[in-house]
Amino acid sequence: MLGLLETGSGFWSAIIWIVVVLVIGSIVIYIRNKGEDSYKKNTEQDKPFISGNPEKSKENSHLSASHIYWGLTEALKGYYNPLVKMHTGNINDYSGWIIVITAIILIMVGVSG
Amino acid sequence: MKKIIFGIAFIIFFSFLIVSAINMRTFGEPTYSEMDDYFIENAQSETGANNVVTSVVFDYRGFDTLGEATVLFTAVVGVVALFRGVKK
Amino acid sequence: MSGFFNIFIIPGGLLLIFMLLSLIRLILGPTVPDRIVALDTINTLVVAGMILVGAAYEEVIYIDVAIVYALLSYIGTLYVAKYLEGGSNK
Amino acid sequence: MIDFIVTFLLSMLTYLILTASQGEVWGIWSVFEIITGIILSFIVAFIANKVLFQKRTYRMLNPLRWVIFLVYLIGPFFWAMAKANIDVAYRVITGKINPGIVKISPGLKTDLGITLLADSITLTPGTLSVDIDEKNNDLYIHWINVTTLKPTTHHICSNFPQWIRRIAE
Amino acid sequence: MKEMSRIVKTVTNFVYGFIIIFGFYIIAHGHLTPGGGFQGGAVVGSAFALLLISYGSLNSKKFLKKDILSLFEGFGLILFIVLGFSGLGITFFYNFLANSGGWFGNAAVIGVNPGNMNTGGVIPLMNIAVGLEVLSAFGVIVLTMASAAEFTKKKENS
Amino acid sequence: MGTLLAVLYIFLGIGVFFNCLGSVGLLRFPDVYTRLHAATKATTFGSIFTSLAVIVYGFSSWNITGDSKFRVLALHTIVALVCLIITNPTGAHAIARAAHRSGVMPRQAVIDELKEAKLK
Amino acid sequence: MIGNLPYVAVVIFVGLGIYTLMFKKNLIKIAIGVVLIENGVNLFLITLGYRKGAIAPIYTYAPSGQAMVLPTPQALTLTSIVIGIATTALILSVAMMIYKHYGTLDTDEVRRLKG
Amino acid sequence: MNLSNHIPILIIAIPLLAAFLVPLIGRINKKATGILTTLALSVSLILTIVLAVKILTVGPQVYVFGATSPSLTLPSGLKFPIRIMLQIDAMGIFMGLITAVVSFVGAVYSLIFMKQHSGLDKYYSLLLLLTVGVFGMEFTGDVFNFFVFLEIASIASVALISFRGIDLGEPAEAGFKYMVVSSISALVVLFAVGIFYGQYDLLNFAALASVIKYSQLDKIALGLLIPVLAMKAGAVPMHMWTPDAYSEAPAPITMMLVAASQASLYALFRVVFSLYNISLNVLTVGWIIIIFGLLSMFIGVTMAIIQKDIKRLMAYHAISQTGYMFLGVGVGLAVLANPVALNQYGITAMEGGIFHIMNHAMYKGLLFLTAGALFFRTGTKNLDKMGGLAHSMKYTTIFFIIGAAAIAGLPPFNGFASKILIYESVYRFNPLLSIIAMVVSILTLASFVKVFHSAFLGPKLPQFKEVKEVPRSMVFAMAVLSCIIIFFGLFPDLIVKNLVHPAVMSLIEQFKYTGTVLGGM
Amino acid sequence: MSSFVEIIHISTLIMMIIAGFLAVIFKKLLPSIIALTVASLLLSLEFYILHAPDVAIAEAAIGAGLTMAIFIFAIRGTR
Repeated sequence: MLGLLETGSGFWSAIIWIVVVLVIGSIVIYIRNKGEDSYKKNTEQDKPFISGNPEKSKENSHLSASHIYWGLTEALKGYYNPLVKMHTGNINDYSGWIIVITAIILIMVGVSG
Repeated sequence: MKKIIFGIAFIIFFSFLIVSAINMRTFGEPTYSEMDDYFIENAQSETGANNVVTSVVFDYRGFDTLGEATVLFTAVVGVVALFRGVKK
Repeated sequence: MSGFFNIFIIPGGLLLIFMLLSLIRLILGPTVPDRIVALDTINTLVVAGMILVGAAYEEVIYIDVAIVYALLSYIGTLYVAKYLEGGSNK
Repeated sequence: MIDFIVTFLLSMLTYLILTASQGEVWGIWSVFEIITGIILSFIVAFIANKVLFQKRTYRMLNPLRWVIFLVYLIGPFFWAMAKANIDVAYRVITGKINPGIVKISPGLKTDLGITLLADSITLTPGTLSVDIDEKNNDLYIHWINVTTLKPTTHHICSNFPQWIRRIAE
Repeated sequence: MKEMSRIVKTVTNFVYGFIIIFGFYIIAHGHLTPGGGFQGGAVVGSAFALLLISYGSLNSKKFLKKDILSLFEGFGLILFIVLGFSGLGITFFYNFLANSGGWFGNAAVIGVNPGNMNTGGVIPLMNIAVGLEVLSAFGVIVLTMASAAEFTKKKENS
Repeated sequence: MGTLLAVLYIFLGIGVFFNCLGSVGLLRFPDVYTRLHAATKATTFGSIFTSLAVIVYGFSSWNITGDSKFRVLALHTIVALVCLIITNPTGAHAIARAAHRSGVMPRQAVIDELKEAKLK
Repeated sequence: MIGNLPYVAVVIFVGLGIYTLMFKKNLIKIAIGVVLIENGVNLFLITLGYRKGAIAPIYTYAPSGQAMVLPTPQALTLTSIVIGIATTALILSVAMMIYKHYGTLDTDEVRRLKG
Repeated sequence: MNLSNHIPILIIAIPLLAAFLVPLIGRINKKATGILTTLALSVSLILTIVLAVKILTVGPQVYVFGATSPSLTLPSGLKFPIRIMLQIDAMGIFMGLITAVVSFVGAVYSLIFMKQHSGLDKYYSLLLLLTVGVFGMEFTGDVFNFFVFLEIASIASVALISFRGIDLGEPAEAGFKYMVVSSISALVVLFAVGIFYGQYDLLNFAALASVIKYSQLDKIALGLLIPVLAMKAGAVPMHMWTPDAYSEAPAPITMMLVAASQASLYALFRVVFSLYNISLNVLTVGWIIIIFGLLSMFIGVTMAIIQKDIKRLMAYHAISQTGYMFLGVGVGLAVLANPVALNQYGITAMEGGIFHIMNHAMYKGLLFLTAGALFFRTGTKNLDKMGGLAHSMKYTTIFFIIGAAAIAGLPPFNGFASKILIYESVYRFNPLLSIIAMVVSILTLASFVKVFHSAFLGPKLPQFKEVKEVPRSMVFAMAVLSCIIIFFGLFPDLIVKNLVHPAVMSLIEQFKYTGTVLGGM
Repeated sequence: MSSFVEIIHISTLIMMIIAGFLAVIFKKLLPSIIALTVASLLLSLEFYILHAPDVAIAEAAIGAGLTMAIFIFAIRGTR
């Protein structure tokens, strides 16, 4: 069948997936259209509720890239600090790492294997 | 710390190279030489050149030579491109 | 190898030992010009040695290498000398 | 034009010396070789004639000068060189030196002359040309055994300037 | 770059042409004696380097033109690859001139011999093509780096 | 044959001796200029003689055997020799000049007119 | 061991070059290291092609009746030498350009790109 | 003269001839250079497709240089080939297709993207030479010839990376670093070639494969070859050059660099599978490659999360995605000696890994091109300074979404298709590996959400008021890649069955490879 | 007497290694480059002794002339 990708323990077909997504999506849309009766457009219900404060202007609300995932990097500090330290940008280290890995592989391949 | 790791790795690498040098076949006595004997015997009759090295370079392995001339061309274009607009 | 092999190969070997002496000057040489002098000497000795070894091998065509060597070592010497002179102002 | 022809002939000569082996022409060169030589020398003449004849002086085209040059080379020059080496041997073995840099005015005008003189000086006893005054062709000589503080030309390079004047000027 | 002393320049005048003809000899006799396109090209390229060093980069402009050299470089390479293409009736890089009797087509004497210029098939032509490419490549590299050295170094007056 | 061998031995002996002298002088002398004396003169002279030996060998073998390869040997050696003679003193001059300009002054010098000329 | 001294020399050359690349702090020194490795590998190839008591694989004026050394490694080495000079020229040009912009050749300072 | 026999060399020789012609044409007419480049690369693309059809229907192709017939591999009376030959099997042409597509798209994209730079003739010449180098690495059947093309590719890459070095310092720095590491790798490869030559007096891959004994020296050669080729492919912890080089090169070149690094990956697989095959200790080497894959995946993606430079971020993702390929193929290698496991999941894992190579080249190329489009209009690569670009660059936004979804493995794009092959087969080998791969996929999605948010979403920023959509040829280049991605995503089975499976089989079956040259030994 | 060739060969190798070593350990660049040139020239002599005149010419031309030239240009441009 067209679009059937055998993976050894199952299969994947993009066509079937799309059909399923379309079906589920239409069901969802149908349910959504039923909707809440009391909702009306252009009333107070439209506005977002941010802990009761007025909404910020759009220019200030844009989150710049270095602040996204700040929490993640802060939490994984113990992992990130040595990792970033490893990337020194020093050309000696570049060649050094190559030699280190070559030495390890030479031991693995040359002695054991 | 890093220097020590690198130093140890360098020593290991170097010792493996030494091992390979000692394990290499004896200097001056090639074990197999079929390909080269073919070149030595047939180069004169096939290509008409007295210099076997040249006939290997330009006939039997001519494509290498093209690649090698290309490397030189690439380097020249690279150098000229790097210093383009340098007037003096 | 012909009978003349020994005659030419032994001076060749001796020249190599003199090269070693010049190499000592390259190691010691307190200033850069000393080292260039050592380089120049090694060049001359290598050319002489090449001619001798080529004659010893009875390979006529090897002398071409010595000619190239003699010509081009001069260029190398000139380059270092020029750098030392320091032609900075254009 | 003349410089082109001379360069061509010189390079042809060099090429012929280099390629001398067996062949039809006098048993030395083959015809194909000579044709190649002519073509290559033509190219070389095209490239190098401006370099060789920069000052447009054709003094050296006189064959007599070349004869004198050869005589000079084999005669006084070689003799001086032999003396020089014995001198060097003496100094190497004993270590007696008394060096200094002195100035001489040989009075040569052409580039070729001053070059010949400088090279001759370098290869002859106890002297080594260090620098040249570009304006009046004065040579600064490193003298390994300074005998007088105000040397004349004759002290340094016996009668070379006369020879060279005959060759190159 | 400043020029060197008058003695060096005068010697250069003589040696320059000699190196070039010697380089051409090495290129043209690549199939007979040691040498070939690369070696001869490198020798001629060194001659350009010699001219550059003894006359300085300003004065040597009279004799060496970077544009012409880079033109010849492309020309040499195209000649080389066209020689490769012209064997395409059989295979790429087929030595179609060897033993054919025409130019460079004589068969070589088998065994030790003094060498005949008129042998080798396309090998001498390829030598010439590669030599042309290599000599102009080295010329361009040396000329470019000489002007770049003036460009990149620190200004000493300021 | 006997004379040929004798000539070869003499030439080679002279050549090796002067080359040796050049190297020893390079080690023994105190400063650049004196070393240049040893290096240039002695090694050039020595190399001339070793090359002359090869040339003599080439021409005589050509006479004996008539094989053109010995003639080629001799001619090419002559060319190499000419190159050596032309380039060596010039190289020495360039080195000396560069050394003086880079500020290496002759040691134990009784007089240095070049330095005075520069100071003026 | 002594018979394989040329191979050991090759290894020493390669090792010296690698050492320079790993521990020397100057960009031009690094270029020198690369050249040293190249020299070592070229010597390796030529050494592989040597055959005792043989002559060069050129028939012009050769002493007759002898074995010849293997020609292929010489062809390979020719190629690798020219590749080597191309690499060296490019490395040095880039190093000069770095100096133009950074004003230094120290590898500890030439590292604006990191992290 | 039957031209169809000469297609393999024409694919290489036509761009090469064009590369030599471009500087000469550039003297006459600057504008013609780009068009000539595109023309040459399109011819090459067409020829590659023709050759692919031929190989997939007829079988592997051999092209011997200078022989009396293009397929005469053995001269009379000899058991081993003496001439250089191109040897293209299904795997080689699979890589060749990637290179052809990527280089063609890159050339089209460069037409406008590079317009403000000087020295364009050199740029195009170098682009063609890089293409030639990568093609040569993939097609050649000769060990030393491989080294020569490796050098062509790396020197051209260096020249292209430092192409903007006249104005900025960083490209020159990146170029220097890349040059040094690639010279190390090339020289080590040459050393290994010397070891092979010294032992067997052979230089042909297939002939070597038929005689290799796995002696101590062969082990050392393998131990030298694996790390340097993995380094050129960008495996952690030798990946440090990758972000530098990828972020400083112009965008089309970055795309080509991805293809070039994959050519090294291909060479690694070729060495391990075709040269040594089961004579080596497959478990050790397989696990070495798997560990490379794991490290690359995880460290690559975690380093990507904290990047601020958009191209640097994508470069770390490239490392991370290379890990998937290592993982898939490494699992295949680890079970190579075990036919049951190989049939159960080994081949599938390798299919996943190999298919991922092509997918990766496509979507990573698309992403780099969108990054280049952003740089073209805004003049910055810093994510902190961008924002709200979706308002003015609609096409770019759509293409970026497609690329990001594909790289994160969202169905129905092509990234998902190859990733699911890897997940499910690797799960049967070792569940932990599969779980790590999924986690990495999630982190990839997270970091692309970050890029999407900070570059495209948000209000229109005042400094980007003037920003317009990129010109049409650039949109065309991106559209081509997007179409390929969507097509691969929708019909992965077509590709896997017809292109990837033969490639995998040609890797696994060593006899097929050697038999092409040695005549069914 | 061909053992004399061996002696020449081995001593050339040793000198070459010394020169290479010097090229690494010299602090200043110019002496380092001179040592590198010496190593390269001796390498050429080594090729010559190993009967590879083609390679010897290439190495002499490139090692002595051009490598020196471009290294000198590089250190001129970076001082």
